[in-house]
Amino acid sequence: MRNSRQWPERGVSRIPFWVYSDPEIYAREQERIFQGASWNYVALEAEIPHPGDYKRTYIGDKSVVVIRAGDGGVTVVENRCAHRGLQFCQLHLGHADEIMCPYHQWTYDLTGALIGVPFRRGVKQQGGMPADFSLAEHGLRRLKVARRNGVVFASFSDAVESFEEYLTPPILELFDRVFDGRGLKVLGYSRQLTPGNWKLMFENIKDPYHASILHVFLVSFGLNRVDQPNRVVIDRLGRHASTMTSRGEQKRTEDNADIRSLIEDLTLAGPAMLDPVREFPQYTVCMTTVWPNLIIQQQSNTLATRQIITKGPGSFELAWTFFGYDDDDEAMTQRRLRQANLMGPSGYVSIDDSEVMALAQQGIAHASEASAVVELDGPGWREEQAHGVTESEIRAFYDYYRTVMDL
Amino acid sequence: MRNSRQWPERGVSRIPFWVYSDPEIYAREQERIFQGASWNYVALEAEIPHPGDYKRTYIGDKSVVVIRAGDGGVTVVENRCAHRGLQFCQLHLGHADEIMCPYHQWTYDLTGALIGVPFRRGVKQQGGMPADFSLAEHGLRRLKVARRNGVVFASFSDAVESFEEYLTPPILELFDRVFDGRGLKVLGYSRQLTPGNWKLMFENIKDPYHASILHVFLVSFGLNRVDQPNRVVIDRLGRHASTMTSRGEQKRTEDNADIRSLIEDLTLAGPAMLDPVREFPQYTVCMTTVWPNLIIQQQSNTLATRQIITKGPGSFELAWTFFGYDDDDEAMTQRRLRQANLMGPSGYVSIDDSEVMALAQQGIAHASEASAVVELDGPGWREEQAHGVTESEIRAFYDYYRTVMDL
Amino acid sequence: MRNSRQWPERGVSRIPFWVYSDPEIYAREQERIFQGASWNYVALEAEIPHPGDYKRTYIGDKSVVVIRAGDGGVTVVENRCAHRGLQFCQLHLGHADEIMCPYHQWTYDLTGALIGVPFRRGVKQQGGMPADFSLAEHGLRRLKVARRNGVVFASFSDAVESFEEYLTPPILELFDRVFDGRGLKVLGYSRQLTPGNWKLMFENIKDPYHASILHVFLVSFGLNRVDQPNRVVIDRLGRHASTMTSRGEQKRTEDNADIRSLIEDLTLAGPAMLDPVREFPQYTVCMTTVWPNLIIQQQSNTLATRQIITKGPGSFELAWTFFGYDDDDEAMTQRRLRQANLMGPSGYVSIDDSEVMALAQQGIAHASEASAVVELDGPGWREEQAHGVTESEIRAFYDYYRTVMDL
Amino acid sequence: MRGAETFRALPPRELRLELEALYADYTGCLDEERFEDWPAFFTEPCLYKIVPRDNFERGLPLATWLCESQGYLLDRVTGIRKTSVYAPRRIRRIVSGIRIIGWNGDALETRASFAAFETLIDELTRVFIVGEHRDRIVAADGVLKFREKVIVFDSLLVPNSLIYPL
Amino acid sequence: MRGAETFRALPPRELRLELEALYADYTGCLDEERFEDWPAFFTEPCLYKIVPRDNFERGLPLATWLCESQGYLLDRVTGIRKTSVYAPRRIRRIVSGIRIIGWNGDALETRASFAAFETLIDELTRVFIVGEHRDRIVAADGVLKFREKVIVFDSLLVPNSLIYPL
Amino acid sequence: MRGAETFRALPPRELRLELEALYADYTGCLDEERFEDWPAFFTEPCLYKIVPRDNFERGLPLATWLCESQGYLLDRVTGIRKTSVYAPRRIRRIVSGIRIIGWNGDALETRASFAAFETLIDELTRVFIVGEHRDRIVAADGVLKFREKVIVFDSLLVPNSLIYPL
Ligand code: FES
Ligand code: FES
Ligand code: FES
Ligand SMILES: [Fe+3]
Ligand SMILES: [Fe+3]
Ligand SMILES: [Fe+3]
Repeated sequence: MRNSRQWPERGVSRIPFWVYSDPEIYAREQERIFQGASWNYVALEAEIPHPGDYKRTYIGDKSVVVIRAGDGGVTVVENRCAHRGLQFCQLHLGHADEIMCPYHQWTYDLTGALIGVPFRRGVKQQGGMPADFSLAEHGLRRLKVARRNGVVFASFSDAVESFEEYLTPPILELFDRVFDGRGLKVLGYSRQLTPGNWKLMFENIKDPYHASILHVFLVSFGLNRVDQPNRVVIDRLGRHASTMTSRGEQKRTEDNADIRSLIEDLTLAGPAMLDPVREFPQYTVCMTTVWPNLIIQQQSNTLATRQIITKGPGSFELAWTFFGYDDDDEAMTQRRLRQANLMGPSGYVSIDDSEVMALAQQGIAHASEASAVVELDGPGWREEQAHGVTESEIRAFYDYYRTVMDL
Repeated sequence: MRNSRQWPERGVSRIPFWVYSDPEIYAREQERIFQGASWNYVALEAEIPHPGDYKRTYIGDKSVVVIRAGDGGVTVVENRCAHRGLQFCQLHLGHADEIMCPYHQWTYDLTGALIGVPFRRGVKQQGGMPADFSLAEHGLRRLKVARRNGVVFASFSDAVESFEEYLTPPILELFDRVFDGRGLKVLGYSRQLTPGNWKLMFENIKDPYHASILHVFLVSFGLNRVDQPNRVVIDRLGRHASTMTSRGEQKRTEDNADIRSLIEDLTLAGPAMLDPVREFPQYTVCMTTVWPNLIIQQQSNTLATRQIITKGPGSFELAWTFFGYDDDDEAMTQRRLRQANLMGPSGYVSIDDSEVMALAQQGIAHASEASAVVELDGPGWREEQAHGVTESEIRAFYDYYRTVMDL
Repeated sequence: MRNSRQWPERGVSRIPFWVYSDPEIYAREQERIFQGASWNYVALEAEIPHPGDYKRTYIGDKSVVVIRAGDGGVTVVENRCAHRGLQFCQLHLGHADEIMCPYHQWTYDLTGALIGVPFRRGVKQQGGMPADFSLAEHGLRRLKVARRNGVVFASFSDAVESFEEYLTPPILELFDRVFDGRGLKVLGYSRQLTPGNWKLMFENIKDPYHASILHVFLVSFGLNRVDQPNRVVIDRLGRHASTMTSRGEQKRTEDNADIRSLIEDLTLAGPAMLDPVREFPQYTVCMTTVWPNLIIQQQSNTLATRQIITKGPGSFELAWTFFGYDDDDEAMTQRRLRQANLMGPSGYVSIDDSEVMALAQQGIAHASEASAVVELDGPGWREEQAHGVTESEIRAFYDYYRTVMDL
Repeated sequence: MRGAETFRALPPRELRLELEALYADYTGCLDEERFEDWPAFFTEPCLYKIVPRDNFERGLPLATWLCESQGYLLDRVTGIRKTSVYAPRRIRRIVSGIRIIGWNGDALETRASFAAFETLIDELTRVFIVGEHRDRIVAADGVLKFREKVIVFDSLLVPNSLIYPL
Repeated sequence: MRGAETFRALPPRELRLELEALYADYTGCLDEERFEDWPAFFTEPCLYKIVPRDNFERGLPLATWLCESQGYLLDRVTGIRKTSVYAPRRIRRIVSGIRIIGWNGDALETRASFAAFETLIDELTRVFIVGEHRDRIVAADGVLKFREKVIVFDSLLVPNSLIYPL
Repeated sequence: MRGAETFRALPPRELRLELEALYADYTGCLDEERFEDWPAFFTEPCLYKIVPRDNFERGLPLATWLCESQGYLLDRVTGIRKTSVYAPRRIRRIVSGIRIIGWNGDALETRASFAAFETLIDELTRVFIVGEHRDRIVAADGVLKFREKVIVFDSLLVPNSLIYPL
């Protein structure tokens, strides 16, 4: 990495723009973060209910396959044949009784163990694998797996602590708020390729400040505004966080006077689209970020996991899995589907976010000499806060980032 | 940069092909040339007549915004919000009373000074910016500006000399030949993305030799030919230059015997397209290059600024702004518009140039071991020359280039 | 190159995945392999029968032009003007009496010698080339050429041995099996851009193991199967090789029990497509690989040269030239054209190969830490083998590769 | 053409011409960014959906874009014009292969393939998304309208945002 | 429409409508991957060829894809469904500019331009290949069928594999 | 069809068919590089312009390509065939959504969307430019001709050169 890479003096209230564009920083992130001692979101168990069901996804740059094993357990393997490296799985979702690589049909069981090598003993006493070739040494690369209430995480590192310790009690509690053990029902998928660095996505979600200002839609309908009850929780290391708010009224007050974007007379011609029912205690919105690749979205009744998939320094993919609960009635499912209009590539709310992230990357891509100014409610950060006029989640994120990245 | 980067022994009568393709050379060019002590063309004042009018453009890789300030002055700022780096401006031309970044609505006045930060004092005594946060320290990055006869230049460096000194008297005189103080009228824009290194564009214009040979159209109609009166002027440092010629006849002579491309019986079925009137003294064509990003085109009655925008080592954008004068009559405007058929992506003349530049890049991209041979009328160069059978402008350009780039 | 580049301990029975994706490895391959002491396939003489006929092609990254000279000889030059580097030739196949670069019309004869420079002596005693400028020093870069039985090879290195020594007797014999001195008739071209490293193409052809397993079509119709007579020949250095097989029956036997993909009742509704006649001695299929860019295909009656053109670490182009013999009758030509359905971008056989190579690149691109396991019939390799249950050709290839690349 | 009867009664070739005019007017309206005129191409109530082919084929109900009435359509226009923050863009729509599937009560089922191209500031034009219109068309107030338009696109992945209707 | 006579007798405008329906049904069948229905668009015998423009213009006989009968077409469907190994993909076909060249015996010569788009898993859609259909159409069993379809594509280079018919 | 009256008198559906034939013949002529036949699609005098949408919408008069008569068109053909130096290329034109805007005197105003694709040697095909035809069509010598064709393209940026007509 260029020796010039010195983090600015003012610490995490500055973010040097080279962290968003330097290919060597990106390579180090893959090694230390995504292939490091982290728990990466990979699937909902509901996506692979039966033995042999599998899902193809990514952890950072690496494609992995999540498989429901015969014993009901879950296997996660790197999507790369142990023979000559083929990415054997090419379906988002599928079913197979065993894993067979197309090139030479090496075959693996549902735990990734190599069980078959054609002509291993040769043909007519000729060729074949050496006598000392042991199937056991040539299985697929298998990841460590953690499951909690129907959500599956995986890690390339054996050193990683248990998922519960990893999350820490305050975040775990908010995780369980949505994933409360009830069966989940997948409603569908949505995916976007955003021309921005992956960290911009976290900064965006860890930024309650912007919500009140950028999202005309949210602020006008009082879905999310700083002048409403807010709560911010951060784990002790700063890597995870959660932002909660409660819906307020569509009203101009002295406290939201700064919000130019509030349109008091904005109305919906199709109100059915936005007609939430109270479903979770206290807060109507709860956005939780789990290091290094997950956002848990609970905005009124629309629920989704948002998985961040890095695609080089300059872009990332956001993979949305919208879900409900097995015990949802038809009306609730309808509600979730209608409110989904707020989210995804065409979301009334998330359009703004995807667009500003693209603009951010354009602004910083050619400005390695400059830095972001992250001083709101700074310079430090606290694990618990009662308001959203803060950038402390972002500072916390970079505190941890710098440790892991040794920057 | 690869240590292997040694300029060939024969000096500027050789150009090593790695200057056109090495990403590290390109990075150094951005730093030392475009962000260095140079005056970069950014706009015509006529594009932003009224206070609040702005234009988005580029200096090298960096997007900048040219703004007509309230006092009639011109501000040039980097197109990057001081908060978290958003490229806030997304319109080629527009109008605004102040500059507001969409993400968190930090607001700047027309001089780039930060004037507003929402919730700076927090909400309900909570959050907000630290007490020591000073608006004054967080304005947009502002560039040094020079204006002459309606043309706007900007510099990232405060060390740069005055525009007049920069240009030097001989070039300044030719600059004033077209920009004589009369009001300018913008006729329209044209832009091309050429798959070649930006320096190839300068070499092309600084090469009177090619004009007589490549452009069947020019030579056949005697618009530009070496056997016609030619004049070449170079500033003392070699970075700027100007080539002038006078229209000749469509006739095969002993002097142009070498020009295979001359078609004596070529005629126009639509002659109105090419029916120039004498407008400027002495020479009918005058092409002036101003380091590091401008070509001033006066070909008969078609006038344009051609701005060079680098897009990586392997391509550049050529942004044409065609203009006339406020006092042009309808007939003259028609003439300029018709003669514009010679220029731009579909220009009878410039097609040849864009195409050969693309071919040049293809030839040199994979030949770092080889060099261009620039010996015509060499090996040296003079500030004043009376003929066009020369590559001296190119040698002069690289003399200066080597100094700035320390190569 | 990253110091981390250490070939794995187990030698060529492992291939580290960074050889397929590291740009510095790729750059070194260009230098040492394609521009090194190797014979690169460039054309069939039948493509340029008459003096002045030329063909544009590539050796690695470099575009070259193959020209039939006046004396019937063949010239190969780099496609780059000696003046300022233009890639002057832009046609796959063409004819010209001399080579003229469009930019300044420097002119070369059919041997690449510079014969004309416009205005070399200036105009009206002004300008022009310096007195000491010698045409002889500024010809096109000319490559060493070898021809055998109508096939043309070229080398950037003068150190390379004769083509016959280069090929070695066993491979030469198989080369002559198809190129037996009869006149060749070009039937047509086919080209694919495969998103994989160029070496994957050689591994695929040098892998008789896969043929029996991957290609349902081949194995079912017994066109190529390990339980059939197989012969593998490798030159003493390991860089070239040849695989031969004979057609067998469409029958499930104990020996092919491992082949899941064999469909016993597979039939052709259009049998005419696959109705070969015995044309060559002993083996019905013979695939020969000539280092570093050629595959000679003889599959039943469909004959082709497959030229490998590198396009960066992550992709290569496969340029197919299908041919027959001057003395083919109409029926034989028909047969060759029909059997061509097996090959190319839509080939019943080669589709499988292009697809698995793409999958391989996807699997290995982000796995520099891992290696391919190449142990079948290993760990060594022999110059002569009587079966196809082996990966020895691949090991041989990398033995030589490591020497040349100093890895 | 007049009302439902006339519509129902049209011979196939006439029908095809009506459809070609309808699709041309529809895409023309959008290519020229006359979004305010867009809802009028639909009946009330109506169904307008944009769905990735993956969800569609798996029978997953989630849509990228869901409108169930004129009101929903209007709100989208408000979003485009007033509430959403986005960089300027131009979308060009090419439609081809209009197929008449058959009658379903008073509604004509049709399908057509499309390709949409996106142009962002300072960029070259690029392929945006491609896919299929799956429509139900009825005659109302003497013109043809979409009672249902389900746009199924081939790539699950969207190039950042899908802001303008297709 | 009925048999050959009727076909031959159709006034140009009617003819154009028949052709538009035919091409729409043809590309619709392929876009929706109903490959089993594809051979029925051709007569027996028939000629179906995909050829790079370079070979076509040089008069070189090699085709990228050559089918000379219904049998050949069926074998291709078998290849797609049973024997070929390939990554999942989606091809979307846009056809435009259908031209009537003239009659050649009982066959109508037509041409049309096309653009095909490819979508691979986890990728954005990209241009696949573009080119021209050069067809001979006859009326058989009361419908129009291709006696000959030669697809000439502009780029010699193919993005890896061309697996589905165009 | 005959002269101006007949043209004026055509019922919309017939009209659409005439237009589809006209646009198909026009793009076919260009796709097949029969540039010499191109001027005959225009009246004398005529206006043929290619304009970036930015200039068009801002009312800036500059065109990328401006022809005001048959002579201008012929000169462009001469440029392509004789005077211009350029690398070989192939342009494929897709036109869709032909709209009848209305009559303006004896001229019919029409619009259509287009996408053009470029193929350079040794390259894959790529999107070239997309945009809209804005035309005025009259009947002359028993055929339809363009009195005016203004091609407005979406991207200000052109991929290097625009050499062949659109
Ligand atoms: S690469 Fe998977 S079996 Fe050979
Ligand atoms: S980034 Fe501009 S206001 Fe925050
Ligand atoms: S570059 Fe070839 S003649 Fe000048
Ligand atoms: Fe947001
Ligand atoms: Fe020029
Ligand atoms: Fe194979």
